[in-house]
Amino acid sequence: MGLESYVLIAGFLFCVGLYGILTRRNAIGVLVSVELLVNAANINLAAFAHFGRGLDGQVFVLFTTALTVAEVVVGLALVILLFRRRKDILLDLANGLKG
Amino acid sequence: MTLVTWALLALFVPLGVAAFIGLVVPLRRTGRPAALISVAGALVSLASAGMVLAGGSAALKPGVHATVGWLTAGTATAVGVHLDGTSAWMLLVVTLVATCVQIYSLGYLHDEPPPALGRYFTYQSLFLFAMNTLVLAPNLLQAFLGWELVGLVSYLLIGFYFRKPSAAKAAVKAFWVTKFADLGFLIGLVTLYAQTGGFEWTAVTPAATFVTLMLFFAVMGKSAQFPLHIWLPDAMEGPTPVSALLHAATMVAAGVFLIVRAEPLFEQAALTRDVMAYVGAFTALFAACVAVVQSDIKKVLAYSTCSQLGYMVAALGAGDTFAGYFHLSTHAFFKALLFLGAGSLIHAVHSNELKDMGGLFRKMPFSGTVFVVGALALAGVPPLAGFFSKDLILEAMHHHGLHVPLAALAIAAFLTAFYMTRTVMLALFGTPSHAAEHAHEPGIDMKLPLAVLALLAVGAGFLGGPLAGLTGHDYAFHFTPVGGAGTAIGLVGIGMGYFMFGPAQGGAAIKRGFAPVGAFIRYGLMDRLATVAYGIMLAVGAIIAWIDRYVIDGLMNWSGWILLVLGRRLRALQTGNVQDYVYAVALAVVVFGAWGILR
Amino acid sequence: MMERLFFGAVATVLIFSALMAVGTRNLVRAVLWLGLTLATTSMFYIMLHAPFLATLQLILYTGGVLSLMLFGVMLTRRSTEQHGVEVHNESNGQRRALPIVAVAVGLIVTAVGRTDLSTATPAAVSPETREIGQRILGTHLLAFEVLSVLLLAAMVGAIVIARRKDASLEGKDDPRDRAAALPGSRLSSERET
Amino acid sequence: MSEHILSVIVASPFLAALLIMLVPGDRHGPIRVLGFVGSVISLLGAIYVALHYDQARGGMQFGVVYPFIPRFGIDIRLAADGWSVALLLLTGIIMTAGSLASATLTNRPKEFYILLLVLVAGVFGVFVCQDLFIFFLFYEIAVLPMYLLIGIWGSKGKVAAAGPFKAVWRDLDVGGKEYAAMKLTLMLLVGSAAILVGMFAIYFAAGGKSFDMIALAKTHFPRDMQLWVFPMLWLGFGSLAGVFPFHTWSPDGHAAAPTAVSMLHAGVLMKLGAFGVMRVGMIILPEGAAAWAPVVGAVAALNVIYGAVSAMSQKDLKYVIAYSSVSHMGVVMLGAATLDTDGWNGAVYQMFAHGIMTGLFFALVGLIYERAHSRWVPSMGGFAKVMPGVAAFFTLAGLSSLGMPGSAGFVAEFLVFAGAWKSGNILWAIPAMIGAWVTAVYVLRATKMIFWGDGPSHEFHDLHDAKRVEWGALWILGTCIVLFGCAPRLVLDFIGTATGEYLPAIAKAAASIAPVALEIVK
Repeated sequence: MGLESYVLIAGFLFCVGLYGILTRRNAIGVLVSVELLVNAANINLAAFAHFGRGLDGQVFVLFTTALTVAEVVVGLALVILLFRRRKDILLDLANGLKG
Repeated sequence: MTLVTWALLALFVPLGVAAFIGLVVPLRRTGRPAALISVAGALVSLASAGMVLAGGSAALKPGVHATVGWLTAGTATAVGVHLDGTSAWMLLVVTLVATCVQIYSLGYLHDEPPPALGRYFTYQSLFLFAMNTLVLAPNLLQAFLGWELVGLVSYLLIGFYFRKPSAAKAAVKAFWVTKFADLGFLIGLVTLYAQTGGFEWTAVTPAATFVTLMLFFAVMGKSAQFPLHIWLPDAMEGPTPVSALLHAATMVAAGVFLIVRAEPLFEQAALTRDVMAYVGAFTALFAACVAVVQSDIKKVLAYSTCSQLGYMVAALGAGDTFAGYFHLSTHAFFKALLFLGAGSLIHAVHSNELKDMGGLFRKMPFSGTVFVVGALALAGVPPLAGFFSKDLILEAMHHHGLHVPLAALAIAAFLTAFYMTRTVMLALFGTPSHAAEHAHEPGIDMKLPLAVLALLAVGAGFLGGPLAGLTGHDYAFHFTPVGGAGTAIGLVGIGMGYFMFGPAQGGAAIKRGFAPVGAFIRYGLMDRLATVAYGIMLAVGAIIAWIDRYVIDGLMNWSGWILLVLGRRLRALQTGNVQDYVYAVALAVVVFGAWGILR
Repeated sequence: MMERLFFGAVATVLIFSALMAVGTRNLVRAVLWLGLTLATTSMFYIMLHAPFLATLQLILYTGGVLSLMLFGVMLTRRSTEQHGVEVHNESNGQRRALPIVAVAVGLIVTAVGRTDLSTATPAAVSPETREIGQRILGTHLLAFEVLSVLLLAAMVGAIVIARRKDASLEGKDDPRDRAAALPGSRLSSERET
Repeated sequence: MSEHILSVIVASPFLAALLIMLVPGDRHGPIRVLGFVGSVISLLGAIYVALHYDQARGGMQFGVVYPFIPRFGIDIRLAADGWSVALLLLTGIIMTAGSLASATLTNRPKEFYILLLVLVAGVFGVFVCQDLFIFFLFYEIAVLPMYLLIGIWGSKGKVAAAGPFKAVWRDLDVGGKEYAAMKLTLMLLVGSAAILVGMFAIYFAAGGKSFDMIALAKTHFPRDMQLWVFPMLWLGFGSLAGVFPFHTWSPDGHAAAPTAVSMLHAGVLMKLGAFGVMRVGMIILPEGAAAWAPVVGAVAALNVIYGAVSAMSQKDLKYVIAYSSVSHMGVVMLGAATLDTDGWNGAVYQMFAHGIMTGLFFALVGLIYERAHSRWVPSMGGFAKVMPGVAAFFTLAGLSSLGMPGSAGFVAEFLVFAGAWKSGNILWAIPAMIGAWVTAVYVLRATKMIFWGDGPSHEFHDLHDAKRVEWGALWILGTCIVLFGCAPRLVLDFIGTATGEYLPAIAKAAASIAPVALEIVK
């Protein structure tokens, strides 16, 4: 299988994630979509590492994984905070910064 | 001690006194002690003035000059003292009258609360300083300083009873009118400065006509020449001694003194002299007419002052400086006397109105006598002081061929005698009014100055010769037809006055005939015009302020407001919804990505 | 040929599960679909000769992140109980999202099509995991350390964020704190102004 | 000591502000004392400078250079010439009086004093700074705290919504303190933008090597460049000097500002504008100045009479004084536009005289407002009975503002008029003189309406005269008015020294250039 297949699949995965971010009302749903985005990127990194005969791509995947974990942790903390304050976690209702 | 030292003493002792009693508030609030200090200061000033005059008539001839750079180093903008016969004599006149008035005020203002009394004498001392500054001025610049300062003190003293709305009004009116006229002084000064680089009395410049016209405009304000005389009658709201000192004897005469001083300049300007002659003569006539119909004794005297100042200005316009200056001196004495005498009457009946007086001569023989002396001097009855100087003026007018002004002055002389007789008759003789029942003579502090001034009113005419010698003119009294005619006219006026307002109460037809004229004069056209002008000014101010507020500022606000509205619109973009922001990011990524890929 | 078939199957599962993860109305199911996506991704890693990554993906993502998210869903369950799961996991704004996503897909396809990637040939031997470790602690040591600091910060931050409201809810001594801690008080008041 | 005295003057308010930051906000006493001490040190420094400035030598003295950003030729160059001496004295006097006058402030004095002192440090900096960039920096430091000072400690005036932009009026809350603060800051910042453009134009036209103003003044700039840069500087700095039609921040701003801020703003800050026009605009760009002088003079004359006439029909006391400032700053600008020795001396002297006079005015207005709780002139009357001291000082300030001899105002106005006349600008001098007369009308009218007449109505029941430290402020300023009116050479000699050095170059430029309209036609 060529590099372009992986890149394409990763691209599709990314677009699905993008769609999710844009459309989900629930904050956890958005976090789920973010995971998809990160995964798409990871696939790309791994693919380029494989086809580019390097190891750095794999190392980056590790790093992004760690980053994602951090993101999920903080994100969930925020979601819980939001929930405590407002009793719901619908993003389109949490518009306190409306101008 | 040198002459300059004496002059400086005369100048700065009153200033020191004013500062001392003005700034040491507890002292000022005690009233009488402050007043006595002020009188002492005036006496020192008077003595110094006497020493200047006595000590050096020979030294005075060439003039003594002592200056110090004021705005810059050097003499161009210097201040100091300039002593010659003219200023030395004027210094004496001013300090003498001022001393008399201050002593008189001790009695006259006896009932004032102590703080007010302290304030009054602070102003009095300040006035003496200001007037001496003007008199001793070595150049026009210092003259202007003194000129403005006396205007200031005049404002403060007219507004002495500041709780009275009419006094407050009169004070600001006096200040505004004279200050407006002073624009002329200022313009004259800066023109002179631009032309000659200095402010010398003796400057020679091609712009002399313009400069002198401007100076004369200022004189019209300060010396109450038509049509800028309107402040003077109102200024009678001040205490009577103030009227005597400032608004009769000295301050209003400052204008005349200025012209005398600036004689070299005025000599270069024939046009200005003509204007002066006509304006002066007209004022003399006009004010005399108005004086005839006044019912307030101080107003009579105020218009009389206007009229007499007109005489002086006319004389100076004729080019006879000495005549004007002589009349200035004699007038200072007898008009101060008249005012102080009137003050004594007012003090007795607590009213300015002639109708509240009447028959006071019997109750107050001393005051009555001195008042009559003053009136006779003013009417030009020989050999009292007014006779000589007025005679000289009429003769000067005739000599210089100014026949129209001469005629006006002659009529004015008749009217002067007439209205003074009327005043004397109404106030001192005739049927006593209710208020006059309890009138009594004032104390010695008021009598003494009256006596001094009365003597001078009688005798000052004979000082003409020495005075001429002092100031470098020639003068000896000799009988002339014009002068004689003037005196005769005056006597007729007295007779007429006695006929109409004396025991006979004759001339009812004349009174009836002139009633409309009197009504018109009392209407006070110039005053009303000034009020209208003031109203117009306020209206213009309101319009401009409105434009500034709502149009000019409005444009600013409007442009700011447009941005505000724009901002309100743009604000809607910040929905506060996270996904909208993500959407914007995604959109940007797509757009830039498309641009990058499809390019 | 087998490889192609296998790849196709995995890719289909991957995309389908991802679509379900963003499409399903039930939040718990969405998270589980995400788990499938993540697991499928690890298949990709194996195909890309990255077995270490595949293992890590399974353990860390499918094990850790997934359970964390499920916890999140459970902790915020009350809202789903009150309003119903379906309603709350609804999507909105599809109409404006779809064009963007479509354009993005088109762009990616165009980009991949225009770029010549066929020359890249895969490496013959798969790298050893030891090399990865050496690389991390060698060339990328700084990034690694920074990352650990970041993780620490995230941990502390998460605790602080999640705990702060606890304290103010519990701290009933100060009435102002309680007022501030009341649901929506601050946000609603800000909205009014 | 001598070479660091200017640094001391500029730094002492800064340091005082820093020290105040360390004091707890509820301890008002130490805060006030620190604020006062900081100002007094500056004043003493200014007096030291005045005593030790060598007039015979003239020029820039007490010079000191601290490198700042050498790459762009930006150094902190402090040096004082004769103008600086006069204006340092002024700032020291006003600030000392201002800190006394705000002794009764109880609302957040800590922050108030910090901002005030920072502002004053900026003012001092502008007056002694000889580096264009730092000059601008200090200028901004002086201008910006005003926003907070007015917005927080200000008060509201009555402004009716009317006129063609009525709806706008209601929307903006015209007359409110936030509005005033915002308007002032925005207008001055627009001016600053113009200054910035002009500044960089000068910098790059001179080769982009140095911001040293003394060197820049010796550089000859192309005529075309001078012709467009000068108006930028004129209007930029002019917006702070209240040049028509950019004066409208001034009435609202001064009316809304608290006492000490009004004093400083009208007394010192507006001078920065005029000072900037002369120091940066005219001295560095002599040909531009000469070409634009007729326009500057005409607008200045308009300012004088327009401000005076507007002041005449104001009912709010602070607005009266604020418009009088607009009018008097017109005299400064007129003096500057004469390009004549007397005119320039008069302009700088007017900055000095007006600063003291208006400082006194605003101090008094603050006193009256605090006691009467009203600034509405028509409702007042007879106050002299209960507050004779205030009445006396108000009269004194009024006399100075209308140019009474014996007060500092006379010297300044007289010199400006003389200069204008001498330089042939008679057409501008006459409106300005009439404006001075109108000043007499409105000042005495206000005095009459407030202090004279029948005693205060029962609405004003707790009026009383100035107390304790307030007397300090009044006496300092009142004494200065009389002192510098009677002995003008105390300050005028310094000013003259500097003017004498700068003017020949300007005169040479003026001889070589026609008024701007003709130049553009060419």
